[in-house]
Amino acid sequence: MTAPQVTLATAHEHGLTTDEFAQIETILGRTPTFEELGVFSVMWSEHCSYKSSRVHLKTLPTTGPRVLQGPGENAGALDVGDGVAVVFKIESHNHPSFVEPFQGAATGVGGILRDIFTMGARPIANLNSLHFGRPEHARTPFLVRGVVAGIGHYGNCIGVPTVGGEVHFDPGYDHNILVNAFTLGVVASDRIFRAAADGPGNSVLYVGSKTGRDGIHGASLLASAEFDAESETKRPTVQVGDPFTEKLLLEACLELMSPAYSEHLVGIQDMGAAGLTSSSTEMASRSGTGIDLDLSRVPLRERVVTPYEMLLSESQERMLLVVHRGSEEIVQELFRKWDLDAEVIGTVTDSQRLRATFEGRLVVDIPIDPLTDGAPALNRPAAEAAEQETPRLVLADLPEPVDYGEALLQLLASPNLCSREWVYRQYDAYVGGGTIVRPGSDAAVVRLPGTEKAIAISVDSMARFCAIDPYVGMVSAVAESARNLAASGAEPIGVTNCLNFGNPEKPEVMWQFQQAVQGLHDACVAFGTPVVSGNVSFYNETEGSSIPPSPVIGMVGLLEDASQHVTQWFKGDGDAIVLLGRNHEELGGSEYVATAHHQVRGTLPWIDLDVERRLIDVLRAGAREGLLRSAHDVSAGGLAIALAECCITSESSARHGARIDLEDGLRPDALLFGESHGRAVVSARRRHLTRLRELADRAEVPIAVIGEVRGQRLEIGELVALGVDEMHTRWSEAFAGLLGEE
Amino acid sequence: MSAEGNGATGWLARVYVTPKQGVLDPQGKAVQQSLHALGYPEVLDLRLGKYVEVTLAEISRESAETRVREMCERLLANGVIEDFRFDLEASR
Amino acid sequence: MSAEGNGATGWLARVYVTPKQGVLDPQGKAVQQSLHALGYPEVLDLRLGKYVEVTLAEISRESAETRVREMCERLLANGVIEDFRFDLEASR
Amino acid sequence: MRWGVVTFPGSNDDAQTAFVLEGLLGEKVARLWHKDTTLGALDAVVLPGGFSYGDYLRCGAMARFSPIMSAVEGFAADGGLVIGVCNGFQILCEAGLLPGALVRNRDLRFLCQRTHVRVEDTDTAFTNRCRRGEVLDIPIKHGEGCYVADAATLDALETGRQIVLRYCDAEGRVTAGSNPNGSLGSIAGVRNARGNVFGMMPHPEYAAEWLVGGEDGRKIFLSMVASGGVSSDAVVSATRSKVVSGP
Ligand SMILES: Nc1ncnc2c1ncn2[C@@H]1O[C@H](COP(=O)(O)OP(=O)(O)O)[C@@H](O)[C@H]1O
Ligand SMILES: [Mg+2]
Repeated sequence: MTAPQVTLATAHEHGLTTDEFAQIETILGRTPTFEELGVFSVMWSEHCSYKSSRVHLKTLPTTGPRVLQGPGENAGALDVGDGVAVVFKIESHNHPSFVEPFQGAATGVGGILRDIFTMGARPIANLNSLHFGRPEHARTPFLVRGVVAGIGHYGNCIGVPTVGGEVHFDPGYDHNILVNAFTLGVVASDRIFRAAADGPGNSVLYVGSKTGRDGIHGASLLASAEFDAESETKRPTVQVGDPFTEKLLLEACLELMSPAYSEHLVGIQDMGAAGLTSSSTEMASRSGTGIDLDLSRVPLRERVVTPYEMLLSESQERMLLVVHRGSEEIVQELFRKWDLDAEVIGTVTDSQRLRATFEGRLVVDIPIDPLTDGAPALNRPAAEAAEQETPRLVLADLPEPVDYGEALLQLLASPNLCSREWVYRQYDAYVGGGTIVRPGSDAAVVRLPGTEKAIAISVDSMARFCAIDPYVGMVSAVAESARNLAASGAEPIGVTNCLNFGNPEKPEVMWQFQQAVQGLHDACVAFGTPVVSGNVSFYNETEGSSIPPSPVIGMVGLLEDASQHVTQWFKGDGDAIVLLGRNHEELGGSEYVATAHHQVRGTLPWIDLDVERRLIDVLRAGAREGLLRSAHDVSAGGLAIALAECCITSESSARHGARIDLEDGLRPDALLFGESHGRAVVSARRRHLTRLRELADRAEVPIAVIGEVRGQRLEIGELVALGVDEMHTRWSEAFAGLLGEE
Repeated sequence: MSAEGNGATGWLARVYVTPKQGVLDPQGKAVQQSLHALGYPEVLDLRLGKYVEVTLAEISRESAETRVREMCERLLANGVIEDFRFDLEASR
Repeated sequence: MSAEGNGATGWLARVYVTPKQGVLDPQGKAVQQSLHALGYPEVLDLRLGKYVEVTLAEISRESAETRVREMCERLLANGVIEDFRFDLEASR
Repeated sequence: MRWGVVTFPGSNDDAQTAFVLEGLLGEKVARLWHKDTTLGALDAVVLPGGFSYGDYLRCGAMARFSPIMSAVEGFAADGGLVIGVCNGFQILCEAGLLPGALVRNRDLRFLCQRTHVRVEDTDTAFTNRCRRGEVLDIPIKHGEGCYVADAATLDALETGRQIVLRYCDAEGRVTAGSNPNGSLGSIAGVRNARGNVFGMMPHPEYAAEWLVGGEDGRKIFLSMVASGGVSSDAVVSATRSKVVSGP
């Protein structure tokens, strides 16, 4: 079994350019072996090297008093006081989920979970952001069912609650769906583990599942190449997730990192994309050391796995550990307790090289630096596409709806606004016992074990806005997340992000990317929320057509007192309904224009980050002082949808109606359905109105009592009068209808 | 088993769905380990699949073949990670 | 397939586990409904079970029979809701 | 009372169960590992929810062979109180400690939601702190919670008053619409004939605190405490007044 001869053609097949191949020959001073070529190709892939994005990501704000770990590790970490830190990250699994939705999504969840517990943190919350094609597209229902079931399967089985997320439908994802998974974990702030391979002479341990041939050139190459009919045939063996094994791995690793065992552990890293290769290289790189691997000792699932395959396999549920010399037995014993393989497969060296032998033969001998920090970094050309100029939306040309009640019902039942309960009912939101606010409100709220505090989390994207203007869209998404957190009573403290874009070799895609990064930068600076982790997914493109720019952000907020959390639905008759913020005549890019008039265009609503900041301050102060019976930000679908949601989203059957009177002299459809920023609907007891007004006045946030919680109907002036039950039925049954279920 | 003739007859299709070679079969692996623990070391390998019995109305054998194959491809098996085979038995 | 003889040989046991007649089989029913919805009205009945392929080390046929039956009774099938049957094929 | 909470590989609700018993109700809890072969001196054992052995093959099928299960079976045979929740219920059925079996939900999907269950009988060691007909608000989260048994078994369960909890609506009506998973007879919880082994699909441990999920689930554990670890009715009423206090 000899490995193939390496030529320039082989390099091309590996996705390396002629230039890159020449560089490799220079670095090595010889032609690479087949195994070495494999190592270079994955380490220099877009997925591992971030070659197109690195220069841009460097500009993001990543520091702050709470930051314990910024980008660069498996996940970011923020100090939340009381000796506790939260560790979180979001990651894409787009291509694998399109090929095999159930397993693709499941292994996506498995991967992000490993990123979190690798750092010593126990995962306590999963969220996800999903973008599918049109519901009418033949493949969409299949993809939705598979992805949702896969996410549920993995999270439920491993015992981490899935507490929130978002689902979007748009024709732009017909051939390239987006599946982004977010996990947050908790850890004592002085016990965060890092992926280091310190101390030459220490042992390298392989733990977890055995290695098979799955996913070779999977995540790394798939995520770095456009998707076309041909890749169907080149399709790598699909990875099957085994959440049961990962549960054992999770418990075993956390036990190893507990005070009883942690003295034995030097560093730990999960084997994700490019498996053994990237984990060993990255660990050595961080410590300025080298690693010698004996591939003959890698636990195998199949009889014939070549050294090349061992290096590149993306078999799931595996971790690489570095333990002190002499500790091997103790650590192996611990993993045996959990019925897991644990093999010593190498040693840390001071060579600053990655060396791998197989059956006594040296198959890889590469200096570490060119594989990691020294990997190619590109500043790709960027240019706005000519057709980016969207035609103006002339309000006067849009006919007003004949029946506003019917228009509201239609919006409530539209794909992007209807209830997501069909989705989240398949997710265990309770497991672990910490979920205070389950899916269905603006943000999920989970308590921080051992403290009075809670964490609020929201993941958001504004793909419709980003398609019109990626900068404004990104800023809007960050603002939406921040509002969601504040409406739940939390102070936004940090951000993770997943930047889903098309082919970066196209200047217009690079332009979108730059715009979004700039937007992320500006918004995070304004909110004082550092970016501590993230992920870039390029090449979301099928047969030359690219997805709309789709940056997704995950924002984390802190509640000092968990009992001060707020939910979005009305609580009781007689409460006053208050609008914070100002209505504008802005219909551009709205869900209403898209649904009722089938157009994605117009000038996007103006966004002023200072206004947003002040709104957030009022919401938080109101929550802290216990003034808010409910709070809901105004976003997709506008004010009328926000009000309807306040009436119908309660999990219990105790729902409430409202009587609303709006005095603004705006065109009614703009007033009801426009998506102007900087607004929230709150309800409060009458006796608290004066105090609420003081808070708003002090922050210079417009405040108006617009109605009262009352009865079982939503009445908005003379425009709308709908039964709460009717709205609830239309809204809650629509999702199954989209999938062709009754 | 029964006389089939050429005319239409009812059918019992037996469909066997198995994980594709090389694809991880976590279920099979776990069951195998369990059997070892229960004292069956002679189990060298175990793969867990699905078995579906489909009773079909009276149609021709040809049509039954095509239809069942289609059902497997569309619903009963997941072509990306599973293989299937089936046999047909005339009934009544 | 291969000549078995009387001596010890490896075995492939194929185990079929099916829902007991008269016990609710929601899964089978749901799959049948899906097939109807997909345009296969000819499906009159559908029962969803499990198919297990067990590779056994070299033992006598008798012993293989007893052992596999035992595995089924103890683990592979749940007698409250499931029936099983199996066949053995000599391997190698 | 001294409780044992078992951890199987893949158990997910063990820690939460222990937290409720110890942290909220002030009970003594011993954490048991599935490879343990003895229980020690206990008054009650909990088999918690989760996905033991990944729920591969059948839920609970492999866990029932864990070494600790022989000890649990012995404990039950001696009259000890055993409660299985969700996966624990499935394990008890697989082990033959409870009749019937739990199969895939009617619509084949995992279901996580608040549910209502009606207390059918209060003369049990598990519901003596409830009112007859009382509606409890306790969440379910399972993919395989559809209770099935053959007709004879179901008859025996009815006549033996072994059906302890049924799914119902908020007003206590048992209807087709209030049955989330297709369980026969809307059965959400059953006990054995002797009355010392009980299984339920809803999770009382996730309805034990106002902040997360309400408090209705406490009544199940408090009933067991009130029974003093004994299943006989006489003892139940004698200890009913016992109030639980924290450490
Ligand atoms: N994929 C999903 N997984 C879990 N929960 C979801 C998912 N999609 C939406 N949700 C939940 O449904 C609710 C409504 O979602 P969304 O309309 O996106 O909220 P918002 O507009 O306030 O960000 C939220 O509580 C959200 O967490
Ligand atoms: Mg919101």
